[in-house]
Amino acid sequence: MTAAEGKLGLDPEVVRTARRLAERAAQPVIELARTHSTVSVERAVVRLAGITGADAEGIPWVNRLVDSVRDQVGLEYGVALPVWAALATGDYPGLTALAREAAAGGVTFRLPTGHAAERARRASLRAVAGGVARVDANRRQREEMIAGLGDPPKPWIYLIVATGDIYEDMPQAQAAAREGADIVAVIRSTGQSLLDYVPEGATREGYAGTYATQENFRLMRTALDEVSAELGRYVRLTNYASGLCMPEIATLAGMERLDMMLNDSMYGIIFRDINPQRTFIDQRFSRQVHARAGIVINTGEDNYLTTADAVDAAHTVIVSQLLNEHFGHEAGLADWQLGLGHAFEINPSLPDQFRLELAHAQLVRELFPDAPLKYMPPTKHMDGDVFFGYLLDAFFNLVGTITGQGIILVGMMTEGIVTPFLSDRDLALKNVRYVRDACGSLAEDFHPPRDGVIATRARQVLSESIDLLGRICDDGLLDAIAAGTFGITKRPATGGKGLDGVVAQAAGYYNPATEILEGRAHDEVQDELS
Amino acid sequence: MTAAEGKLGLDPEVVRTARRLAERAAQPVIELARTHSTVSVERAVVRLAGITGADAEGIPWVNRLVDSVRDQVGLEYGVALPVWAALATGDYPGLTALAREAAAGGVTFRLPTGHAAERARRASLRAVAGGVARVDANRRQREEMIAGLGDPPKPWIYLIVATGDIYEDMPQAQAAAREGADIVAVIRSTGQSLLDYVPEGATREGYAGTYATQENFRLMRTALDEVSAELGRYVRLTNYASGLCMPEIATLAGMERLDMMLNDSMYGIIFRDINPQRTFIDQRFSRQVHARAGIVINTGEDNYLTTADAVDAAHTVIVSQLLNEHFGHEAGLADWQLGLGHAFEINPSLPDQFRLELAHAQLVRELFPDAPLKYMPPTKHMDGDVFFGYLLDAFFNLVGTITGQGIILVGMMTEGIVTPFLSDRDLALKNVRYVRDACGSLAEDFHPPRDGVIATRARQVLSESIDLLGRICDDGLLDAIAAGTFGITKRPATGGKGLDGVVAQAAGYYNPATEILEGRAHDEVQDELS
Amino acid sequence: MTSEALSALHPAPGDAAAVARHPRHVRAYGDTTGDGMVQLSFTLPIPHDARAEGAAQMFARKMGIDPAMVVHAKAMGPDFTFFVVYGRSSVILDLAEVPVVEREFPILPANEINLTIRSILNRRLTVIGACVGTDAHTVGIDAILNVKGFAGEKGLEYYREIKVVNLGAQVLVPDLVARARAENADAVLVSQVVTQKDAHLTNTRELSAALTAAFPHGRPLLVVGGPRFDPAMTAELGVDRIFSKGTTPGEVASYLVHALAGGVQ
Amino acid sequence: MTSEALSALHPAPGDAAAVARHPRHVRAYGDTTGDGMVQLSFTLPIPHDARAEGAAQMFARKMGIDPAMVVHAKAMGPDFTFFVVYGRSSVILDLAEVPVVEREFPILPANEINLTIRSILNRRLTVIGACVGTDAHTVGIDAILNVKGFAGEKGLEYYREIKVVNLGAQVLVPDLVARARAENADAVLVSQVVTQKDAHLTNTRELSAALTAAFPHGRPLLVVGGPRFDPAMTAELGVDRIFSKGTTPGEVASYLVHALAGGVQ
Ligand code: B12
Ligand code: B12
Ligand SMILES: Cc1ncc(COP(=O)(O)O)c(C=O)c1O
Ligand SMILES: Cc1ncc(COP(=O)(O)O)c(C=O)c1O
Repeated sequence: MTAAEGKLGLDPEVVRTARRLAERAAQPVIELARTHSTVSVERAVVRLAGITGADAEGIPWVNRLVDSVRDQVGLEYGVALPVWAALATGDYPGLTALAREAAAGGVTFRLPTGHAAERARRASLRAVAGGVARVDANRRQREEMIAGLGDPPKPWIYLIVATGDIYEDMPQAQAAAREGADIVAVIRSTGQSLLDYVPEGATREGYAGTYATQENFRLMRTALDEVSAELGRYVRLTNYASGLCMPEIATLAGMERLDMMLNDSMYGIIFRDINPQRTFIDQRFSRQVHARAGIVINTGEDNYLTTADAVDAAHTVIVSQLLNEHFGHEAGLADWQLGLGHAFEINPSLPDQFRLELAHAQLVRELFPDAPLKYMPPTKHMDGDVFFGYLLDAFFNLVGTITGQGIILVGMMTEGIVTPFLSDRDLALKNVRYVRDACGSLAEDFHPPRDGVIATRARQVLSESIDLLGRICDDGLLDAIAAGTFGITKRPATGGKGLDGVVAQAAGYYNPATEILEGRAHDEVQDELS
Repeated sequence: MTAAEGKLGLDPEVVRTARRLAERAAQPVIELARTHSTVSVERAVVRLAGITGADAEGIPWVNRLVDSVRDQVGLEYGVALPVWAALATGDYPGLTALAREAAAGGVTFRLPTGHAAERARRASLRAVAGGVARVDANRRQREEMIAGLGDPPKPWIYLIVATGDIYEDMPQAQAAAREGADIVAVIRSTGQSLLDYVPEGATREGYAGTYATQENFRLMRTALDEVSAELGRYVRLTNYASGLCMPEIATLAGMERLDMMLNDSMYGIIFRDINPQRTFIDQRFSRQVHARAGIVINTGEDNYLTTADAVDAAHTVIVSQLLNEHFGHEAGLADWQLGLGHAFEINPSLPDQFRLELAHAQLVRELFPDAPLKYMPPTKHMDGDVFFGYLLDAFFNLVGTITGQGIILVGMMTEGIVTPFLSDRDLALKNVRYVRDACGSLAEDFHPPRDGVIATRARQVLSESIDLLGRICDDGLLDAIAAGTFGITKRPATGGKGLDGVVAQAAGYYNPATEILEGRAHDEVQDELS
Repeated sequence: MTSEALSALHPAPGDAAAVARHPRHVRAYGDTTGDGMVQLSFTLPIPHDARAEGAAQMFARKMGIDPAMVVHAKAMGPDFTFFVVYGRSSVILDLAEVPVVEREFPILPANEINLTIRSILNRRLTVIGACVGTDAHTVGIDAILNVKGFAGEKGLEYYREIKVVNLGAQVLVPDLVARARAENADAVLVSQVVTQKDAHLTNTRELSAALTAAFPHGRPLLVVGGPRFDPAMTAELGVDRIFSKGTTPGEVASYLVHALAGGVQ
Repeated sequence: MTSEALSALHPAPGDAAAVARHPRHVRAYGDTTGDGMVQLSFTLPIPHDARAEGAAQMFARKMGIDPAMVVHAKAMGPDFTFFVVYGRSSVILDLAEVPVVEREFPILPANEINLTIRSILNRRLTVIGACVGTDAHTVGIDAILNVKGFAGEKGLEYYREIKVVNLGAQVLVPDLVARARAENADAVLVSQVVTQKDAHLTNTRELSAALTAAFPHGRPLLVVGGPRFDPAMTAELGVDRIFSKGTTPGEVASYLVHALAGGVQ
């Protein structure tokens, strides 16, 4: 137990009950994810095998290829067998060539059987192992760089860049790092998460964010490596996995050495109206890739408090974190990879607002002692008074410091007005630094009495969480989501975008990536992986 | 003991030692004040007897009168006997007429003896009792208004207006009250404290402040009475006694129902280069008047930290507070009238700055549990970054809240730039309100461990204070001041302005005001006072 | 400027308060009538060197601030400097020139709104709501449409005589137009919160054009809203009404019946 | 504006970083080169009603901010409203036009300063310091004069060859001039911190006139300092040198020997 813990007097038995209920509630959804695939999962497989590029319209070859397979033989058996069977004909020099030809209508895909199937299986496994090896190499490189350059102490300072233009983003990211950012996140353009493909190349136009593309990932990671060397401290890079292409973006992140990814089991459902089944399936695969890549995920519970009230809905944050934790563990993520999200969103005009925030933040801290919690600043009540906004961000920073949060997303005074200016970031970092240095170990002096406002509130939220988890176990998670449990937004299980990209696995479904990620193919691909 | 106390584990014996030493250090200076008078003390006596007005050059008649007496008979016996002896001739309809004539050179003053002296003594006593009765009536009226309108809860919010123009000040003061100020202070024009007279009438020009005049006092108190009625809460008015005219301004404050006055035993010496002896004598009389008027004084220890370093000199603040406390008690002030000053002036870039501030503020709180401490915001490190300044003010407010300070002088983000704008005050009050409401009883959760940074620092400052008091007892307070002990500013006992206005009392010195204020004339003036 | 206006800025002593209370010409106010004081902050893409503060001062002066005090200058890396400036702005505002978007309709209670709709249309009023483009901020439009409402007022769904079709977020313009035709909508209500690169203006213009084209015999009312819209821009954007920050559902409902009753051509 | 300048504001994709690094013409920078974004806050002496936000927008536009977003408006009592505005400033700054007060003298070490004084004057240099008028802020002038100094540099008293007479605060101009004559001062150093109603400018002008009158055959060097002085105003104020925020004693000492050696006529 760390120093931040044990101040609330939580009953360990109650905490165990909460975890047990979360596991039960998650179980049916995990079963669904295990037995289904999606177009994006299949595309991720082919991406691991090395496909790149896009056609003249900007649609990636991998989409063309998977769509062809799907049109001709369906995806019930996975894309690997038909694709590597086609490659085995020797008619195509590689995946990209195959895709190009397929798009032109010149390839006939078949589900191979017998010996051909076995060959396709092996070939696909080896090809995908190449991608996994690249992911592994990146993980090792990160570890080495951190060992060499040094890792900043917690809490890590998390800053966003969002110009829409990767070439403006790069110097801004470097400037942010020089000013003290430990983590730089590149926000995506508003429309991207509903695209059922990942754009290609370096991009210079995006609304309120920059497209997530493999090339943009590479450019930004290079820029940050440069500044990491300059600063003598490894600066982490974050992007967003959530959306219709979660598995693929997770894969590209692993291949380009991103360090953290926004990856929530329910964000796409609730805030992007993506189909729940699609999301849960994609989420599981993407997390398996993150687990392998040593990437820390960030979950999105903070968002609930922008649509729901932060006091009324405090327990929905806890419930969601327990679910995200279980989904994460099941996908192979370790505790240190679980950047569970929460936020400082209580209305500042509420009496005792600050102490209620302390109660919530400390509760999360004590429930997940080994997770690098990601704490989000006020957004909803940032109303254009930039002076007051700057102050509110300081009190957010203070809660973060007192309760020992792991990752502090730096609040911007222009929240509510514009995407951040260069100067907003600079001022925001000065804010963070003051609070961190001046109030350093204020936790030492923070001892909420057992029957005081803070401890009482924390216990109340935990008990409301247990009640809600109980109801979810009874009704099923999909029904709970349909009923508007999270973010007071109703999302029926068969609604939303992307359900047509979901497919039930047939007996004989084969996915070389899953084989490797779930540890079933280790012997076979030892050579490729070492 | 209040809830705010007893968190530092101070040893009561050590605290008693500190008080004993302060008493010993103050004793010789009190003796000096008892046995001397000044031109301003004498003028205050005549003001209590009702003199008003000024000549064409703006020099008050009271100055003309006291100067004449001094020129002709000296002030060793006080001004009362010669003046009322002159009045007893029946040649002058009143004090103002006498002064006018005296200024024109037409009055010959004599020190009366025998029966004439006794008549002059009685007449002066009755005349002065009229002024004291007005002070008493004001005190009763204040108490009634507070009982009727209601008194705001502590901490009281203290705001400054400083336009230089009383007619701009009035609406600004009302606006400040409407926004939440419990106390409004009108800052004086930069030059006033070195004037050896109190200007007359309503004034509209002043640099960085408005002249303290009886008429300005009246106008502002009327404006605040108006807004108090509107708001249903008694809004207090503050001005500044310190300076060459401390006794007179204190008197005018009592006569115009001011509620608080800046009145420090050493501020004039250190920050205005006023002669130390002059200051200590004036200070004692002025405080006797404040005691009678039910006025709360504010001392000026905060200023030391603008010229000296707030960490290095923390103990000088404590020493000065203990001295101010003893001087105050000796002059008749009750604990509730001792608004001892201190300030949040530690360099914000110092590690643990906030916790050191907490240590200092909590120490002062525990040393003076019944005094309505006046806590001053950061000024020295307000460097033009108004955003950061606004934040720093919030942390000042937070220390004030956690440590239970009684009077919070509201910090302005434009400190270091301009005298406050209307909007600065509005924003500053929003800042205060947030901290007060959101962090309300955070003190409940604040428990610095005995061996932690905060309690250790507090004990260290207290022990440095005791060492310094010991040295002052050995060397004498006047020598300590000459050596630059306070505010690292050296002020020799015979230097500075106004020493020529000091006079040693001769045997037979008579001061009707002191007689009443020290309770020796009660029987004689019962009629006038009731 | 008239001499009357000038004297308002420099009131004679004594009657300052009276004259200053409602003058037609005003300056910014720091702590004294007429002082013109403002606060400005900005970044210049130049290093923080000897020239920087001079550059900031000149920048402020070009904005009409004189004297300008550069009270804070901070290097942000080698290529940028942030400045805070205080000073006197030369701007004198003629309040008579300020365009005021006064509410052109009365606020009605719910029952009256229902009655009016019934008496004019003899059927329910159909309203279609959406966030168009890639904007996914639905809280604002939901505040107007959902029963739950905003600031203590119930949303349009609560009105018996209003039929609400809320399409949610990230709706493509063609889809919205098609649905408006299918439902025979009386009004289309669109929210736009993201303003980066003027996305809200671009999207609104696109929608207006598409809607007009799709309804050659007169399109439904087109109402847009969002926190950063300027209500005075209706003509420029080709919409009937713009609602900004803090709008309540009652205002929108009242506007709709007003427009229905002929308030809008 | 030259077309070269224009192209610097709109760099071609690809070489943007290179071109943008040192352009001659710059705009304010929010988050993109050329966006011109600034933040402004001010109070207008008008009530917070329907007209207020329009007035604020017009005010900002008159300062060259267009588009202007009034992002915050807050009533302060019945007669005043506070505004925060963000928007694009039209100002394009030609950096070549910015007057730079470059240090016109080299910074010398203490021993060299002492040597130079000795060799030129063959006696100690006498410096008189004070805060004149009603200003009582001595921390700044003390930082320059006292041994203790400022920012790690010792003050002028520390220099063997400089005689410092520090008169302290609230010194009347005639007293200061008389003392300068009595001491046969080489330089008069005056601090002015209070700037309300331009007190610092008024006092400086008064001092300059009095000093010039009192020394018909050439007055001592007159140096003023304080955080809100504009170093470019020497001629306007009739002084030889102005020092502002952050001055160190070494700079002042170096300036004095430079001026002594003929750097100032
Ligand atoms: C909540 C929120 C979110 C939620 C949205 C959830 C949801 N279901 O709506 C989540 C977390 C999902 C989100 C995501 C993003 N957000 Co967001 N978000 C906000 C936030 C905090 C509050 C907005 C809000 O709900 N306001 C409350 C409502 C009630 O107010 P309102 O929208 O102004 O509506 C009122 C009026 O304007 C009017 N009104 C509005 N619409 C309409 C329509 C009609 C017809 C009428 C009559 C009236 C009307 O009536 C309403 C009631 O008075 C703001 C910051 C802020 N404090 O404002 C940022 C903000 C809007 N978001 C922003 C951004 C950039 C994003 C992202 C793009 C960031 C990213 N790349 O990840 C994403 C993607 C969203 C997308 N694709 O559009 C920016 C927009 C910047 C800009 N000006 O362009 C803001 C300003 C934050 C910032 N400074 O960066 N966001
Ligand atoms: C300390 C202080 C005081 C102390 C002064 C103690 C003392 N012995 O000096 C006390 C508490 C007494 C005080 C009182 C008042 N103060 Co005061 N005070 C300050 C404060 C907090 C810091 C000033 C300071 O010491 N700065 C540190 C020094 C080292 O910096 P500096 O002065 O800029 O000096 C540097 C350079 O400018 C330069 N320099 C300066 N002078 C010279 C001269 C020469 C020849 C050279 C070469 C260089 C040079 O070199 C120095 C080193 O780099 C400021 C706010 C702030 N944060 O700035 C307000 C401030 C200066 N005070 C202010 C006011 C109004 C007052 C009062 C009038 C308020 C009142 N009515 O009660 C009083 C009265 C003072 C008077 N009669 O003048 C205002 C002035 C507003 C304005 N611009 O007009 C300020 C800005 C606060 C505010 N926003 O209201 N104050
Ligand atoms: C978990 C999660 N995923 C993704 C996003 C951003 O998604 P999009 O790019 O769809 O706006 C967020 C933003 O808050 C998030 O919290
Ligand atoms: C105790 C005390 N007296 C007086 C003053 C103001 O004095 P003056 O009017 O001389 O500037 C202050 C200002 O801080 C003070 O603290």
